[in-house]
Amino acid sequence: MAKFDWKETKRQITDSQVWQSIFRHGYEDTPRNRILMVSGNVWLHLHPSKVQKHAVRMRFTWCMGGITFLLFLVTVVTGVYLMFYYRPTAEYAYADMKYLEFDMPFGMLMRNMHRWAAHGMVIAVWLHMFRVFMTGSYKPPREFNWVVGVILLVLTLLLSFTGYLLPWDQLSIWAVTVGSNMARATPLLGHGGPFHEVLGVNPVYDARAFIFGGGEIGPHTLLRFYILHCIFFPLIASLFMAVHFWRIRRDGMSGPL
Amino acid sequence: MAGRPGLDPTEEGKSYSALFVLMVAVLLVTAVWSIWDDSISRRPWKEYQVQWDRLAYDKYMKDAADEQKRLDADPEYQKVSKELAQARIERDSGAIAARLAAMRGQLPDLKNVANDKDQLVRFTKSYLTERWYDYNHAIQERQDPGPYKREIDQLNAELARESIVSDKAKDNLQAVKDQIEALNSKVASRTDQMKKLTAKRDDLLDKADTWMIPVKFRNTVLFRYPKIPRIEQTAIDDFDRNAFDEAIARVDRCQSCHMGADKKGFENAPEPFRTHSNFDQIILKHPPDKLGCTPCHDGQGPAVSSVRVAHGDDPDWDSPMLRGAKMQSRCIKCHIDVGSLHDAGGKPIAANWVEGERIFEQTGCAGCHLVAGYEDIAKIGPNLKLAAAKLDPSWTVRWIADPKSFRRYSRMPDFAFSRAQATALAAFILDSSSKNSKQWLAAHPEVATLEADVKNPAFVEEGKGLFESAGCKGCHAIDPRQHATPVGVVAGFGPGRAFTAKDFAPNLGRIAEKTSAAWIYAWLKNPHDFSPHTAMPSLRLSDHEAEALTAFLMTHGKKREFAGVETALKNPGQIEKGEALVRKYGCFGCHEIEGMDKESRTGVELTTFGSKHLDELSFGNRTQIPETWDQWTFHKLQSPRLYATRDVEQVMPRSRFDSADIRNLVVFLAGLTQGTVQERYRMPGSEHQAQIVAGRRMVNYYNCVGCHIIENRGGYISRFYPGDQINFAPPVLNGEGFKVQPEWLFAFLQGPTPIRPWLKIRMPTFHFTNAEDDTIVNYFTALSDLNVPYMFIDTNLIAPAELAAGAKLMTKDYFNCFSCHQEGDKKPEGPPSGWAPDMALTHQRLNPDWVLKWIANPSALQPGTKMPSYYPGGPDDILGGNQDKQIRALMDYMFWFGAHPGETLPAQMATAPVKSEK
Amino acid sequence: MKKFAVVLAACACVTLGMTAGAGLASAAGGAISGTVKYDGTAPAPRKLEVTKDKEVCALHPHFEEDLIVGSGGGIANAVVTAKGAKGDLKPGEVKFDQKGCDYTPHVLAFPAGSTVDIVNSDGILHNIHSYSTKNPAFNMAQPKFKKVIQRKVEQPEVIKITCDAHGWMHAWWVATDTAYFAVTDDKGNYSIAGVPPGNYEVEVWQEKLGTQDQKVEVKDGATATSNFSLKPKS
Amino acid sequence: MRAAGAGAGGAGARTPAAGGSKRIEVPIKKASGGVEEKLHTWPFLVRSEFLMSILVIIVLTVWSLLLNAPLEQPSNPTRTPNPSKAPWYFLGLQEMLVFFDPWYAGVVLPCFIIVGLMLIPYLDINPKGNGYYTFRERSFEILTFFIGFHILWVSFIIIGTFFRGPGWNWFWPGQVWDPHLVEALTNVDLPYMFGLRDYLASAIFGLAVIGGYFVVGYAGLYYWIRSRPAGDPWSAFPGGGPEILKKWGPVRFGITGFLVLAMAGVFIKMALRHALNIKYILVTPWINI
Repeated sequence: MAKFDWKETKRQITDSQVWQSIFRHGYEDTPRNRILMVSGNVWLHLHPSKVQKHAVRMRFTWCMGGITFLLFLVTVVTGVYLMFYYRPTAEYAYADMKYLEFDMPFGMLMRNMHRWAAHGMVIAVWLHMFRVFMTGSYKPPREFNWVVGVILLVLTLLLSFTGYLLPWDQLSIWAVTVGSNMARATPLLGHGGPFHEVLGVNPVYDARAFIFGGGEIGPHTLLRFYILHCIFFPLIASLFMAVHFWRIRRDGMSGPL
Repeated sequence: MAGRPGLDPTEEGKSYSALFVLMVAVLLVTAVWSIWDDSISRRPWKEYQVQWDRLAYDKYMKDAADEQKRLDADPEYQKVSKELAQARIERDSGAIAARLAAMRGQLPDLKNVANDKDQLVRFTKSYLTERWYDYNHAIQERQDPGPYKREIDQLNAELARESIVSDKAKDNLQAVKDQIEALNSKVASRTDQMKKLTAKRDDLLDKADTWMIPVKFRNTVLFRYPKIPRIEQTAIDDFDRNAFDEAIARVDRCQSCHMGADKKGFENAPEPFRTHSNFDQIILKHPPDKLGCTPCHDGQGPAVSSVRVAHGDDPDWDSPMLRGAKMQSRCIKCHIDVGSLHDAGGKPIAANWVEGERIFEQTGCAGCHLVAGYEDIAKIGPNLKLAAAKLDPSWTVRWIADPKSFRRYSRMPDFAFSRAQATALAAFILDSSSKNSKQWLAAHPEVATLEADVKNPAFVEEGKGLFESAGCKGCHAIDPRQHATPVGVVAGFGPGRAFTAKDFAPNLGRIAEKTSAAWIYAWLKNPHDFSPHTAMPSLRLSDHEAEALTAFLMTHGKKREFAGVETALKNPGQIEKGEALVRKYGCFGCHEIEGMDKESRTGVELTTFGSKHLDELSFGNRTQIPETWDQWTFHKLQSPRLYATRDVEQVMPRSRFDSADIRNLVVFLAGLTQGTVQERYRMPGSEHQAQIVAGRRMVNYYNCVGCHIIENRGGYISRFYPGDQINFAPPVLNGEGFKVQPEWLFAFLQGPTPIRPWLKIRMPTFHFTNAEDDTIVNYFTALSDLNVPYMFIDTNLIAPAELAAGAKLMTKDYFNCFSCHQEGDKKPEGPPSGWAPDMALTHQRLNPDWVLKWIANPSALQPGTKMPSYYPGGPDDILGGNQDKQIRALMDYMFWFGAHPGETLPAQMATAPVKSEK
Repeated sequence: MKKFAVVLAACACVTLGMTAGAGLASAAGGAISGTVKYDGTAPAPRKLEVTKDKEVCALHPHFEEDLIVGSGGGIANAVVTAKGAKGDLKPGEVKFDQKGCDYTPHVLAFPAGSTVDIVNSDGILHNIHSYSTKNPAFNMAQPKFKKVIQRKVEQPEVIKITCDAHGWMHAWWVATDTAYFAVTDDKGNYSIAGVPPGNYEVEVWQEKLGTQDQKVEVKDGATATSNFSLKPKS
Repeated sequence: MRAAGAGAGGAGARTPAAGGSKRIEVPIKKASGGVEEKLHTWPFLVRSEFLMSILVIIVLTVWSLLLNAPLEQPSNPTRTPNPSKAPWYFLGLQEMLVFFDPWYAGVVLPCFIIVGLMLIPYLDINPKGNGYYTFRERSFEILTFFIGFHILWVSFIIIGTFFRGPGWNWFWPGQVWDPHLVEALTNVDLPYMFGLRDYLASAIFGLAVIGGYFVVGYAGLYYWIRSRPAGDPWSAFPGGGPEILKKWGPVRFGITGFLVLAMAGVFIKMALRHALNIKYILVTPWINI
């Protein structure tokens, strides 16, 4: 019996056609390869191939922008999972939540992760904004990226707000009712706001009705919020995120030059 | 690496490997934890199912073993198994075995040959089909089909040839098979017999196998594993409606743990595996695979994550599982007639609810509280539009201030009025009724002799006798410590229990204090004249009897006046104050009061009280009361103004319910919930059920149960007829609808005629309207579940032979019926306690079907009756000793002589065919 | 191992005990006898009025039979049972007659499972109305043409029997749960023979005076005495 | 990990540069050996990100395993829970409803916040503090942001979440949320306090007060900035107040002033409410402030 040669076996494996077809070439740790690694990878190339030293420091960045993005990705993945089992109609929505919790494999975990990640994302966005302010990173030439960031903040809140309604429980509809009731008081456009007589708005035709899709919160609101939550706002947010990341890539991390 | 140009040596030198490994390890642990959490922590029902599998397996295996023991002792089983063994031995030995082996050896070859030949045939047929297609196609394409036709002919010829060969091969095969079967036939038939005998055991073993699945190797069970757990659920489509009025399904998964609930035989298993109680009535009639569990039990149907959550004991779930008697409150959701629901043993299923409903109806709750379905309940208090004609002014004040001190068990609740408030109220009531009262008094001039007669001891004595015997005591007590008909539970005396059940009708112990002799007389003569809606019937008293009764009643109580009351009651300020108080406290809920006919109820609507949330119930300053719906309601009923605070005034009066009453009321109130069950899930409400509910309400309103036992309830008067006297008590009316003819009952209720003339107690006249009368008649026929209750016998069609036989059977030599039964005017021998009704009344009063059953076995219809059952078999010398024919003859004769009073049996009647029509 | 020995020993004891018990039961046994006396002055028997069917019923005067005290103060028609005495019940057939509108015997005792032959010697219609709770209650007409009705009483119970046609007629059936019982004679004497040895509670039942218990030890071949003295119920 | 952050700390190392150069040079400790300041993204940044991602996922998963997302009773528009709260991140705005009418608290104020946030880079012309932590060089900006973000937004969310119970009444932690709690209502409008009873006079008075507040506020801000001395070590502008104002320009000054005064107005309104029970300052038939 021949002696088992580990190295020889390994070589045979890595030399095999199957292995080579997948990995093509070995990884050689050279500066060139490091740069190639970033620029050649669809995900990593959001980064510049080189960054300032301080940009790597957690103490400087708090990592909050990245965490926000990560949590966004988590909500997308768990959200898609939840979409498989959730029907945005008043008949089914609440029952589907119950089935999600009690029945679906990992349903409860996915729902929990979705919800807590969403909350975490709001907090992470705020901390990110706070950090950016503290390091003055909105200053030229990054003014516009700050504006994009504020838009992303608003989109994050809207994403969370529209998602709040979907469980269709008491917490949902009353939180959304209270939140949306503000729109009723919009000057000119809300039927409860000052000067609403000027445009003649009424409860079924005003700013709040635009949000609700009707005079009162109801099944129509649920569908509207579902589409906003699952399609519209994620798309818009992704677009702005792309801009946001691209600006960072172009402008580099802020820092003393 | 450090030396490489363009690289930062400090950064290059750092390694995160350890941290990375640690993180990945933690991530891995988290992932494993997630899987554990999802498949085990959140799914405790799996463990229950595994437990169940073992339990069910053990039980079925034990049952199978028992069955096997029974079989071993069964001689037939022994015989068949012996024969089977014998047959096997015969088959498997000697020449037969050799023949069998030989033939079995031939079989494969024969099969192969048959298959090959058959395949040829099938292929040829397939070609044929193809050619036919080509042929048709050619015609449709206007080409020449000729060549195809030729091929078809050729193939047909081939097919014919091959078929002959193939059939022969098949025949050969079948012949051998038949021979094998013939040799095997004895074993086969015994095996079949065996299977029939062991069917039950095999079924039990199969059942055992479904729960612990065997892994077998050559018929030996190597090991068993429990059935893979799976959620057992029932989806009840469109059962509920959500807040947006959309039909939504309800999903119940209770049986994922309660595996034995719908299976018999687990009565003694531990929960959650026990068989449902009352299996036949509840599970068989409400199959859980169609109706689920939560429609009756509440709880959180879809939840299976923990026992607590599944049972709905969760702040975020509104309907926790109902426990104890409260479960009865769900019956009304689907059943119209909850009162008739009984378990297999005849015990009412919703006794607490039924009693709660009755208390609700009879203590006047509906006077102040609107509840859908109970809007039309008559006011329970006396009519006050003529109050001034009836009431003593001083008494009125005292009464309003404290009713219970005058009548311990009055239905009038305690409003805790001050003396000043009572005076004001009395002032208003007497003033508002004064005009009507004057008119009424003018129409009822006082009887001249009344005053003198009332004081006559002879009259008093006679009145006493009347009071005792005429039936007054069915509704009224006169001993201040006694009930006649109680409303609610009679809890007896004792510390803190002095005021419990209420009297249906006033206790007359102090009647003279309240009113005048003239009024009593007028009232006794005709109660409806004074109060058209009263439940008090007319006893058809003669003037003399009425005077005597008045005299007797006037010995109970003494007028007590106090000074200045007259002037206080005339004070316009007081009257005005009184009116305001009447409106505030809603006196018109129970009494008719002049000028207040259109007032709406003062209490809170209770139609959906059962679904009230805790935050809708104010506990006021009562911190010691646990914050639950049950506790709030219980204490509210016990002391209604308990939750009042400075800002929240409460006006609900106190009814002094016994705690048992309150518990019943709580069950009833718990049933007043939001949301209705969809029509298709409800018990189809038959006409009978509606009739029963309406009739029962009327029977309660007029207190028929004071004297009669109806639906096994009531007959309160019977305790005045101890022992042998029971025959003098009013009749039991269980099964009355089947017993009597509806036309007779209708007429009887309109104007009662005596059936047992020797009784002193009399059926009073209630002045029922035709509609009310119908309600009662329908109630009785519905209770007996009769669909066509009209019956008739043409006595002229009865065969004379039959009449003669009937007459003979009644004689002394046979059943000697008139030993007890009255015969026209002729009274039977012996004391009246042994007498029975006149048989001549039968033909217009009784249902012939009932009479037949009654003669055959009276105890079955009326347990404890003195009427003996027909002697089984009857005499041999009449109608060929046929019992049914004899009973029929008795019945026919009875109807005949009722319809032909005074006639003797015609000696020579034409022999007509025996015919009796219903 | 030790445990096993203990279990084995226990089994052996149980088995031995059982054999011993069986041995006792098969022996001839002892007897219980005694007298049931009335503690007080015997009331004069009340005369019953015959209201019906006088041609048959009024042939002799009827007296209330619920308490018959003999000359020596002994109570007739009291039932004495040795409670808990084990042994075959031996149910059989007993006769219960209606003669001259009286029941004979007035108290009929028999082991549960026995069949009562209800005889109508009068030739008029009687009815047998039983007020039983454990056994199915019955109320049967027994007309002239049916001389005998048979009725099996399965459960031990004291049953009141009346005739609704003749209100004064009543009697008692005592179905016992033991084979060892006796009914006192006119003088109040009774004797129960063949009782397996052992300690028993002897109970006497009288329709008007209720029950009384006494402990007694029965030895093989000997006669144990158990005398009762019943007081009127206050 | 250990190397000192490039911009953090080291106040002594930094001196304001003279002259008006656009970017301020901050001395950075250069590594010896002429090694480039930049690092390769791969692996240095990516590995931190990767580790951080794992950490976040772990924390999130554990959190989700331990704490279930709430799911209350099925929705019922006819049964209003008490308290009804907006999602927690809007509770700052809901808290504002105590002090302002909905049109202001719920619509105008959020618009101010969003627009104000977007305008920050354009209003803040301080060239210093770009890319490093510093308080000294940006004290005014940081303080303003601190008040706006931490006090007005975050602490109000905490208040709204934990201290506001049924009826939006104040409850201390541990206190039972009693839905029947009653608080004395003694608020009056400012014009009413000054004895004004008719609408027109009240409106004029209210407008005057608000107008006066802005005039005084602008003036105060103006003179305060102007009074900044030249060469103030806290300022990036060596010319002092006049230079700041010149560089800032009237538009930036006007907008900044408005936003700052509006923010301060929230505090003033709260103080008036709590101290003097004042409900509205401006009372008109259409709008109240």
